Amino acid sequence: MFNQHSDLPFERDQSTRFLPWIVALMVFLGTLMFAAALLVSDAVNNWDTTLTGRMTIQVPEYEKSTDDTQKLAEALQATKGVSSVRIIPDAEARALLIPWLGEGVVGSGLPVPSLIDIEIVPGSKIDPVLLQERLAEIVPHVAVDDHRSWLSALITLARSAEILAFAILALIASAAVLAVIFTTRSGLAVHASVIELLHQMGARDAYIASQFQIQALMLALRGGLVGATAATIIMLFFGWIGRGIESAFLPTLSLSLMEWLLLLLVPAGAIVIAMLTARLVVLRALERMP
Amino acid sequence: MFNQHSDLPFERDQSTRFLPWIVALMVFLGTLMFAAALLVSDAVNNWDTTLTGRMTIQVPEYEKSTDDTQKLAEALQATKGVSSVRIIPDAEARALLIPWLGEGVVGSGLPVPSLIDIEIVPGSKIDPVLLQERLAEIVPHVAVDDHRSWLSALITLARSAEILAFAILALIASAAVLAVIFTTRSGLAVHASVIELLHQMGARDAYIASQFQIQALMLALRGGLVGATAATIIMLFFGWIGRGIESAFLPTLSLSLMEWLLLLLVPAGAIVIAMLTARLVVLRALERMP
Amino acid sequence: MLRFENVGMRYGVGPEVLRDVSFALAPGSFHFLTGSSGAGKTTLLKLMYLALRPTRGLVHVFGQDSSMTPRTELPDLRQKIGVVFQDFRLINHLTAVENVALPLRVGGAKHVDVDSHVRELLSWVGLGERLDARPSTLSGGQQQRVAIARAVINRPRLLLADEPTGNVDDRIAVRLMHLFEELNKTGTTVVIATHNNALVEKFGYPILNLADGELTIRGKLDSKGAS
Amino acid sequence: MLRFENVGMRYGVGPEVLRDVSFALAPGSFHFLTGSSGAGKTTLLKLMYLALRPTRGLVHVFGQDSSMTPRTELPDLRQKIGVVFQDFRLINHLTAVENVALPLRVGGAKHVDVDSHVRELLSWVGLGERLDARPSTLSGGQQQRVAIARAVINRPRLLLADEPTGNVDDRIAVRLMHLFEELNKTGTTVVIATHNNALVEKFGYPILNLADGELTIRGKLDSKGAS
Ligand SMILES: Nc1ncnc2c1ncn2[C@@H]1O[C@H](COP(=O)(O)OP(=O)(O)OP(=O)(O)O)[C@@H](O)[C@H]1O
Ligand SMILES: Nc1ncnc2c1ncn2[C@@H]1O[C@H](COP(=O)(O)OP(=O)(O)OP(=O)(O)O)[C@@H](O)[C@H]1O
Ligand SMILES: [Mg+2]
Ligand SMILES: [Mg+2]
Repeated sequence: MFNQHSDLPFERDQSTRFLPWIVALMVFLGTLMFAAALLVSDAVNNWDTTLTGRMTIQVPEYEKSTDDTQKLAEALQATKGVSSVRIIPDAEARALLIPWLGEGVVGSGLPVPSLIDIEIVPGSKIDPVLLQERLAEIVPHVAVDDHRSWLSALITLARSAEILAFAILALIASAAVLAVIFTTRSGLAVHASVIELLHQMGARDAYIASQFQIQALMLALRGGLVGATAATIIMLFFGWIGRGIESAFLPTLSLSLMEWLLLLLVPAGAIVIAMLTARLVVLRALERMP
Repeated sequence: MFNQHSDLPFERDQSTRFLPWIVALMVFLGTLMFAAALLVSDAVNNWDTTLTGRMTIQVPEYEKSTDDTQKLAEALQATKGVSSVRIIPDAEARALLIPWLGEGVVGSGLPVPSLIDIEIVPGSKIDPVLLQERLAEIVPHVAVDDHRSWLSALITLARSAEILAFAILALIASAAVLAVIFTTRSGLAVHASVIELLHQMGARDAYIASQFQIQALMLALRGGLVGATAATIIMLFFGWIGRGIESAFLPTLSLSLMEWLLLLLVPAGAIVIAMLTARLVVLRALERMP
Repeated sequence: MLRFENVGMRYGVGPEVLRDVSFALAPGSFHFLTGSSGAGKTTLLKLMYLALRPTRGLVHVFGQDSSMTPRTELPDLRQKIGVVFQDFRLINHLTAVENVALPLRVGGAKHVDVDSHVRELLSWVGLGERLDARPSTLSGGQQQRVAIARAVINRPRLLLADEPTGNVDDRIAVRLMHLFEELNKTGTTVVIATHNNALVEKFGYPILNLADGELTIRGKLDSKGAS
Repeated sequence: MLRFENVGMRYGVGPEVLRDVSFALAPGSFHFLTGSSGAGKTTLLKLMYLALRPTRGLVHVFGQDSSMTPRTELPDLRQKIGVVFQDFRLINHLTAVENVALPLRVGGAKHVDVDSHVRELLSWVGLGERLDARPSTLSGGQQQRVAIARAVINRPRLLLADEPTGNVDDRIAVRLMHLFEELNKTGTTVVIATHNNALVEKFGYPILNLADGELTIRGKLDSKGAS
């Protein structure tokens, strides 16, 4: 059968050397950005839901008594909007401090305050100041911490980083589109006379366009594979390095299977974009010929 | 005077539409990556030097006494390799805990351990275990914390992020170089006949090359400006958002003047690379002609 | 076969290159197209091979009004037209053989059938030694002969040749004319634009002459040559 | 002016296109270069205008051995050679006027001097109406005339024209020949490769003939024409 590729000798066109590399780079950067955005998004969502739905009531060590703690817990249980109340055992409270004070200090009997965690019914709001005033009737120096004060700035920052990552992702995508458009166009410029000739010989538009399209597909496929592989290696490497720290306060550094699949959208998208752009650019050029 | 540009009508070449955009994108991404790398590097260096050159000696609250603390400080002062000793006032120790326990708890009189910070002469090593054994003779439950245990993983992660940022930077740089090489070459392919003609007419290599070079310079300049401006806007925006969190445990999110100047290397480098590549590619093509 | 009715043609806002051109060519006829440089010969041929649409008037090719024919049917018409372009338009990346085979491939022919046929034709026009050369390594006249071979390889029903002998000597020119005549004998309508008066006189086919945008048809000049 | 000594030329590993070509052209002489298609006319001209180096033998241009001349001095030699390429080689993005002005600009001329001179020459070759047209919108013969105007605009000391009348009719061909003669009278050495026997006979200048890679010089044929 007639080999479609032989009419248009792309392989001698400079642009074909470049397209795989630009696609590879775009896919590489795009995948990493997307992964970063997903990780940050995961973390922020996590903080957001665990922290906005939660408050901690603290009784300073010098006022601490099992009775008072019990009373506080009952009062909280009766509060509208509170879904669950949990008194945190001292051991657990201590464990929270280990990273900050060192095991030596904490382990050797550092007194810790009484802590009560409450979970709030999703959607309902509890004003921490009002709550604290009410609880102070039971224990004068009780403190209500909604964790928001110092985390909200962090969340804002992370949300911005997430937006930035997605914006850069969009930029990279448009650069990839641009690169493909350009490469195809410059291929067209070099081959304009060939295209015109084939058109004159009675070749149908689809026949000519498909040659460019298949070519773009092959080039983008090569580039996409390289880029995606490189990105995967980097991500696995990073996951491996970050493993040791996962348990601390940093967001977990691993992606779900669903997210790995989502990441595949980046190379797939690049390849589809390359193919469609090539087709459209050629068809549009052909449509201008009578 | 004769206008050099009019011989080679670049403005009708597809590749000239693309080069500014690819340079802009590369400069944008490159600058952000470089900035991120600098920030992470700053933070890691900060942790690294402040933490590796520092240890904290802690005396649990129930063993705390001004005398003992004083004795410990003296013993530390006498230890080889310790450059300075500072007893941390209780107020300061409390302040350290605020982000973790909430202002309410800490402010209302949470007892804190005695803390003594020591700085270590750069280059010398002190084994925290041996030190602790020695100090335990003065205060039985003293604890020596070299801060390393839980931070080292974080530092490794940050260092890797730094390396990744620089690697991506290098990738972007090579992509920019590739883009310029490609664009110039495809310009050459389109204009090969023109170049050959000018050569035949007796135009000197430098004359022909300078036309491409100036063209590449102008295009890259345009792209570099756009990219650098976009990156600056994003960075300022981010700095502004991150302002609220700067004081917490996250690295400072601001660059020094020196670092801002360093960032200028990205667009400047892109422009110089564009110019030189254009010149070299054209000259090499010309050298093949007799 | 070919019919022009009051055809006018101008490029953009320029002057009319062709004015009120009307004529009809019978199937199987053979015509020369003459006129001084810039008279509009190439323009007239472009209208015939459907690369241009007339600004006014009607162009009928194979009995179909070219401006009324839907775009999807034009490829079929074009496949039946062989064109020798004034500037050859060979594909530089393909060999001579591949260039000549192109119309067959566009028409959907299989590889095996094509090759020997193409080589034979190229040998016939004197390029047997340079079958696999790229056009850029061929001499001017050799390129022109490749272009001619490509135009006739699929035995088109209409052959339009624009100055097909401008770069070859008289001996080869006559040989190429014989090729066209051969094709003409099998029913192909042939129109050859040329400045070569010697050739026009020698072969003595009827002449379409362009001057000041108007077309006049003259019968055979005193024919000295074959046909 | 121009001297070849035992020049041999082959492309790559192909056969020798030129074999043992030796001749010398006096300054101010006028020669035709003939030979059938593929005989090596363009190759010989390329050696003359320094676009090729001979595979063996010596090529002297303006008294300098071309293969011994340092690369930095070649541009100066080239600026003194006007070439009409067989395929025109006009720059498509420039207008006719800009194309013709190119050699002057490469030579460092100022803008104002250039323009009126260029327009005058183009009008003389019959392109007064299409001065600012791009080559792609010119007819074949018009392009050829732009190429000729470009080759002569800076009054080169050596003019090499490859088939300069292949796309124009006889009337214009004669006019162009007069242009070359005009230049020749001011001392320019002229070599014109052509297939147009009528022209060669009409003008009757001595002939360099290529056949089978060998060059023979014949004196004037029976000159019927001017000079
Ligand atoms: N694309 C175009 N745009 C504008 N004008 C054009 C275009 N093509 C041709 N012309 C003009 O139309 C006129 C006729 O051109 P055409 O090419 O048909 O002449 P021709 O008879 O083929 O001449 P030649 O023998 O020199 O090839 C010329 O004056 C030419 O400059
Ligand atoms: N770049 C090249 N590589 C290989 N062979 C070549 C090259 N250029 C020319 N030839 C071959 O050298 C021979 C002479 O070519 P040349 O162009 O000099 O012929 P010519 O006399 O100008 O012919 P024409 O009248 O057809 O233009 C031809 O057989 C041609 O195929
Ligand atoms: Mg024409
Ligand atoms: Mg030739």
